[in-house]
Amino acid sequence: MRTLKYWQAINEATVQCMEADPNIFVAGIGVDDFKGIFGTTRGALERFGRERVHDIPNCENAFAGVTIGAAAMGKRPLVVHPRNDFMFLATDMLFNLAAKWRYMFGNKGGVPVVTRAIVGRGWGQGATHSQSTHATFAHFPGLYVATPASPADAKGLLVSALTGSTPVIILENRALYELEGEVPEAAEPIPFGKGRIVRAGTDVTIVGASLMAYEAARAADILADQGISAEVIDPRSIRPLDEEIILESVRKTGHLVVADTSWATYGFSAEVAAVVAEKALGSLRAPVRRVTIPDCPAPVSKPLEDAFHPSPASIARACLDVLRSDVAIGREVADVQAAFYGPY
Amino acid sequence: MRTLKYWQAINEATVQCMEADPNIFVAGIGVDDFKGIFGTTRGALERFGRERVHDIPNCENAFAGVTIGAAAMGKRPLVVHPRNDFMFLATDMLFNLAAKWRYMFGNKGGVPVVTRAIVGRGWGQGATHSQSTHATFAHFPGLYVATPASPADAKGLLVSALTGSTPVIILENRALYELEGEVPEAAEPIPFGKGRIVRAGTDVTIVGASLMAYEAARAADILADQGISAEVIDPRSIRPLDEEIILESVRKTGHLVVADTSWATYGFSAEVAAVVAEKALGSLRAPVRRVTIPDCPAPVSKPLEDAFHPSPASIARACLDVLRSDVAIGREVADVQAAFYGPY
Amino acid sequence: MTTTERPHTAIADGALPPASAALELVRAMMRIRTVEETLADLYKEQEMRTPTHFSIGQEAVAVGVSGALRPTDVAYSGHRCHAHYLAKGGDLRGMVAELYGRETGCARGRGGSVHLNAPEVGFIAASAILGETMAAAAGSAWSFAMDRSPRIAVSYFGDGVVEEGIFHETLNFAVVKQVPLLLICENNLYSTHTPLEVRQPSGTTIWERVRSYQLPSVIVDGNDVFAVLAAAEEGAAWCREGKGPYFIECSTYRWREHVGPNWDYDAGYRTKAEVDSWIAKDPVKRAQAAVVAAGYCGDEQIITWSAELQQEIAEAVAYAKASPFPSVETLLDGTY
Amino acid sequence: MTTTERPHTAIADGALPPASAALELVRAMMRIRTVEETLADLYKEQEMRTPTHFSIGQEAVAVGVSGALRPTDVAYSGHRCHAHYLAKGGDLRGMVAELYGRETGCARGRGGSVHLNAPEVGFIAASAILGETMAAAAGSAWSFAMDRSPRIAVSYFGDGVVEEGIFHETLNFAVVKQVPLLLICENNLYSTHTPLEVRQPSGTTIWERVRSYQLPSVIVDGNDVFAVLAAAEEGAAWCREGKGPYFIECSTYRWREHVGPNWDYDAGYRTKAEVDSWIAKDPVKRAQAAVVAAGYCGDEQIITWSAELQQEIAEAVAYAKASPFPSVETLLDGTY
Ligand SMILES: Cc1ncc(C[n+]2csc(CCOP(=O)(O)OP(=O)(O)O)c2C)c(N)n1
Ligand SMILES: Cc1ncc(C[n+]2csc(CCOP(=O)(O)OP(=O)(O)O)c2C)c(N)n1
Ligand SMILES: [Mg+2]
Ligand SMILES: [Mg+2]
Repeated sequence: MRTLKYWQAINEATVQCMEADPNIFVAGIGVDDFKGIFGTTRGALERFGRERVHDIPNCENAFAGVTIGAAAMGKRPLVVHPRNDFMFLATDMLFNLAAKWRYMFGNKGGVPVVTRAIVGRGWGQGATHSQSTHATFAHFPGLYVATPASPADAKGLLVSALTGSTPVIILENRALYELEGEVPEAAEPIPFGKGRIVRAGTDVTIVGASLMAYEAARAADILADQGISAEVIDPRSIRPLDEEIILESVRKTGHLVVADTSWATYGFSAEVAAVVAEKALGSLRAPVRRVTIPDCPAPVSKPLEDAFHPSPASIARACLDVLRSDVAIGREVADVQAAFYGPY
Repeated sequence: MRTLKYWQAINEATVQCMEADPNIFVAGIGVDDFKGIFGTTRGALERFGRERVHDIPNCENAFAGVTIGAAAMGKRPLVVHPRNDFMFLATDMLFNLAAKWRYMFGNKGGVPVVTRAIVGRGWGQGATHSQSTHATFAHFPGLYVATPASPADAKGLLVSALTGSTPVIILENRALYELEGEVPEAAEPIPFGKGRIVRAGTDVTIVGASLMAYEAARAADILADQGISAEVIDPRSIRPLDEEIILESVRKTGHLVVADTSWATYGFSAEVAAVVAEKALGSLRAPVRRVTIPDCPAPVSKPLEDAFHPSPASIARACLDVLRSDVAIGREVADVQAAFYGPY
Repeated sequence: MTTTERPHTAIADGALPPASAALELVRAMMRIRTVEETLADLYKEQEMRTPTHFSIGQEAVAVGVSGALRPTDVAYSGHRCHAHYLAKGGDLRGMVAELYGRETGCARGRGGSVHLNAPEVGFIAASAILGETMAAAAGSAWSFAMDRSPRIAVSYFGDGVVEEGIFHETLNFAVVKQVPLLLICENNLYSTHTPLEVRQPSGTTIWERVRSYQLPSVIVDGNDVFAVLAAAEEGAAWCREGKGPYFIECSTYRWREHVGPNWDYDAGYRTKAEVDSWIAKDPVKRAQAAVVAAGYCGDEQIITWSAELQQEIAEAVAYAKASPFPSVETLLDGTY
Repeated sequence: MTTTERPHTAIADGALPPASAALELVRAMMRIRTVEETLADLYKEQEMRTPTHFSIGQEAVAVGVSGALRPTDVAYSGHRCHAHYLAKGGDLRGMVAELYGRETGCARGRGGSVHLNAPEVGFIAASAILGETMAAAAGSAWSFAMDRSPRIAVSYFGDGVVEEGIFHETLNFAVVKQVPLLLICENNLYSTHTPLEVRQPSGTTIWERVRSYQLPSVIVDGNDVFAVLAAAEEGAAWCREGKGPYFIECSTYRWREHVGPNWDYDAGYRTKAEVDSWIAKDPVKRAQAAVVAAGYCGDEQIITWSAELQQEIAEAVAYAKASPFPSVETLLDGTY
């Protein structure tokens, strides 16, 4: 199969979906400029022009509402935020209106607004530009939250979002944008709520969404050097969450490490741990371990930033801990962002 | 000790703190009207007048910023939201500015803005007026989130908030407002991060914040009738969370039920389960159980609303399940809101 | 684009529409008044368990605006939405059943008084968070513009929404994108219990300030249904011609308490004299008097309607009370 | 309260302040220019790992406004904050060290270029989310009003912030509460790469629209430091007298790319002719020429300053590079 980069997969899915459905339009700050949101909206602009790719004023709150009202008329808006941190300004619309629309108006129809938002990573983007808001959004029934970790998933989940009937938030980690992988040519949907086994293993289960699925796979490489077989699970969407794939893995390995790009407390890692404590407790042969960013805002300074983010090494170390193994990890692996210097 | 109602305790704490610190002021939509936020701001208005009790225009986002800027000058704003759902409009200010201020500006000082917000409950307040946003706020380091469940805690936690150096969000469940209890006369702070044992027990631990601490105690009553001894833990603040008091209880009882006013997924109940799965796994003699609102927005219709909220009976049933007990619960207990008909 | 100015239009001006249209407006207002007064009385039985914001005293706005709309046009409202829902053609029984929390309610008992909707007649949504639906209405209008359709979207909101950021963002967006959005501000002088003067800059008015966004903005006597209709027709035509949004401020007044069925003469935030002065400007009575004076009908017609409407609401209440509550098994239905 | 109008003021008007004041302004602008051009050059070494928005071309605004401020006044800014920080008296070494991510940075390497602060000289905070600090500045101003203090708060923001809801909410609040807030809009015609015309209503300008909020609102040539100073002095006096907020729109232009150290002539969102026309209006050169023409100093003074400033920035860079990085043990410090 031919390969694409993560951003190219998004670009391609957007164009293909827009070809198939004239109701889809792309909108957001700067979607039509020469950078084209790191290339992801460039194809749509070239193919469909500004009739269907709309730059907008700076108005996150109203614009979320605007897309809801357009969706209520049958349009299929695809909103893009260059940083997901800006979406806090739109939480009222997403939580109080989009998520609740179908239910509180009597199940007559939904407003399937699709919002893509990029999680900043690298080059000291700092406290207000590198949060991962996935758990915050995923707490609310009525929304779906997808966290594609591969080019194929970036395409397939976007296709599902643009053809489904539910508001979806797709969070894309900036650090994944240059990742290359096999991507089907056709616009095939990947369903929400269906995780994937990134790498099969038998000793310990590592669950990681978005960038952490990638870093967990690199951790599994390190562990393999030491003869330890880690199974890496990428849930692909965190709402709905594929509990079964996680539980099945834990039932097999008896050990669970959850890696996450956001804080532990009340985050994604808490939910995964809770699901296992509820539904596979008897299989756990050791306490669960969470590997996440620590309880502070994202710092800018490079040494602090490096220490702040979970790395393949810190995930691998957590696995060794959980396995009560006294092997040391054999090698450090460069930070995913080591060579990154923009555009940010 | 003399007793006060929950709202009276808040009222009293506000006046006493304002007497002690001239920098404190109260502000929010309608804080100075004849209803005085269910009486909680009335004392301050009577005592200090509109010089220190400020009605404001409808502008949740800007006003959160306004209080941050006032706090940066040494003021101690106490903001009140009649419904915590309106705070989604202020999440940018709270997450991106208040919570991060001290850290991202180099640890030179914080902005100890205190926000009181009421969680709607009863009389069909519906999807947009009865959410419990505690976990959403508690995910962010830099904030404290308190969830007082008794008149004494409502007073003591507010005193801590108004004398501390950290932005605090205090969520008050409307259903607790008429609750009466002993309250010390003096303005004694109750520290954040220190839970309380609402009721000691040996068979099963029930953790519940805010209204669920109260409902859990009523569940414990039901269980006691059947000879089952439940220990009820109220964390009082959910950030910082008193993990130790929970762990100690679970180490003793070996069984955990978490009750919550918000959704299970990525909520408070997930974090409590995760903490136990990480730190007291070996003590768990049965899977953890979460008793929460189900995965839908809050409905209005009475029978649906009754089914929607966790009740003493549903908590008690979960405990029996966890204990693999086949006793049936002996009696139903009226919904906390049975007699409620406003003001809402 | 120019901004136009419209003085308060009094019925004394005699600018009545033709008889059939005028009579229809009067009856529509009477219907809303009858419905709400009946519901306010019944509310005390405590069977409508949903916080309810009555529109009593403000009926002319909804009825006048709806007179200028087509069935294919859409409307959005906020917490005080009964009149807007009914005037746009929302089913009365569905509304009453909604307040009674029944499965037959327009939102199947899930939404309550503040979340009425009737998409089948273009009343798309009402929502209880200030200003939300203003943006949604702009989005619907934008979709019409994209489709080069002659449909327009109406947004009803109160003077309290004017302070919210969304008001500004929506106006700016609507003007920049030139969407067919008819903005109807019901200025009843209060946001909950706070008067306008302490919430917005003095020395100017809402409609005047709005003109700075470069769209036509006018003020009408919101207790004069014929004046509202005339303004709305002008505004709707403007929007339909693709000239962009149009703003109408309607001066009116809420008679009852902010939320709930009661009078609140003694609450202290407004004087009895003020309330009474607005009751003296009762939009329903004024319109009735005008059509009678114009010879469009006699008093007996008013009395007949009154009886018919009492009957209609009584039947709707009976229907609602006889309707089943939603079954608990369906609790989750409609989340996705 | 009245609104006042101020035409673009040209240096040709000869309205120079006295020599010492004028010279100070020129030197302050030269300092900021020298600092930023040096940092832009060094940025390519990739040691400043923080997205950086240079103010090159916009120095007259910060310097002119700061000329009207007292040390006890406070200022807030957004992502493009270097000039505001330096003009208010923020420590140069602290700023450079911050960009280099060092413990000696003004935010101890935690904040980066967009979160500069120097509370010791009244530069309270800059923040990267559009409009946030506008509201915070209003809050500081409100606290001064509560204390009946003569201090004032300044909010710097770009034309892009004008579209955000917070702009509206803050203006409304500031006027209603009559707080001493000096609002400085740096209109550089673009928000990222989007020109003003497609983001805000045409047929009017920002300062004109703002007048609808009932506060004085004026426009000045933001590339004329003396004009900015004069306007800011008027505005500051207004605020200090307790008359409420005051708004100044400053027309200016960003020379380099939106974020980063490069020129972006070929990006396509603006023409080379446009950029060059603004470079021809270089605020630094214009002010230099004016003071020389006025006989306040000779060219050699400019050359001497230039050398001094090169020296100062070189030392600050050396200081920053020699400073330690924060130790990883302190990663959590300052969260609470
Ligand atoms: C964002 C938000 N803030 C506050 C409220 C509480 N609230 C409900 S109705 C209301 C008054 C609104 O006044 P106005 O818009 O003039 O409508 P009116 O009630 O006068 O019809 C307020 C403040 C809310 N629902 N949403
Ligand atoms: C709420 C929010 N939305 C979007 C952005 C992304 N953003 C950063 S700078 C910028 C342009 C702002 O333009 P302007 O205010 O005119 O300032 P300038 O860069 O021109 O100085 C944008 C859109 C942001 N930081 N915050
Ligand atoms: Mg009103
Ligand atoms: Mg700009």
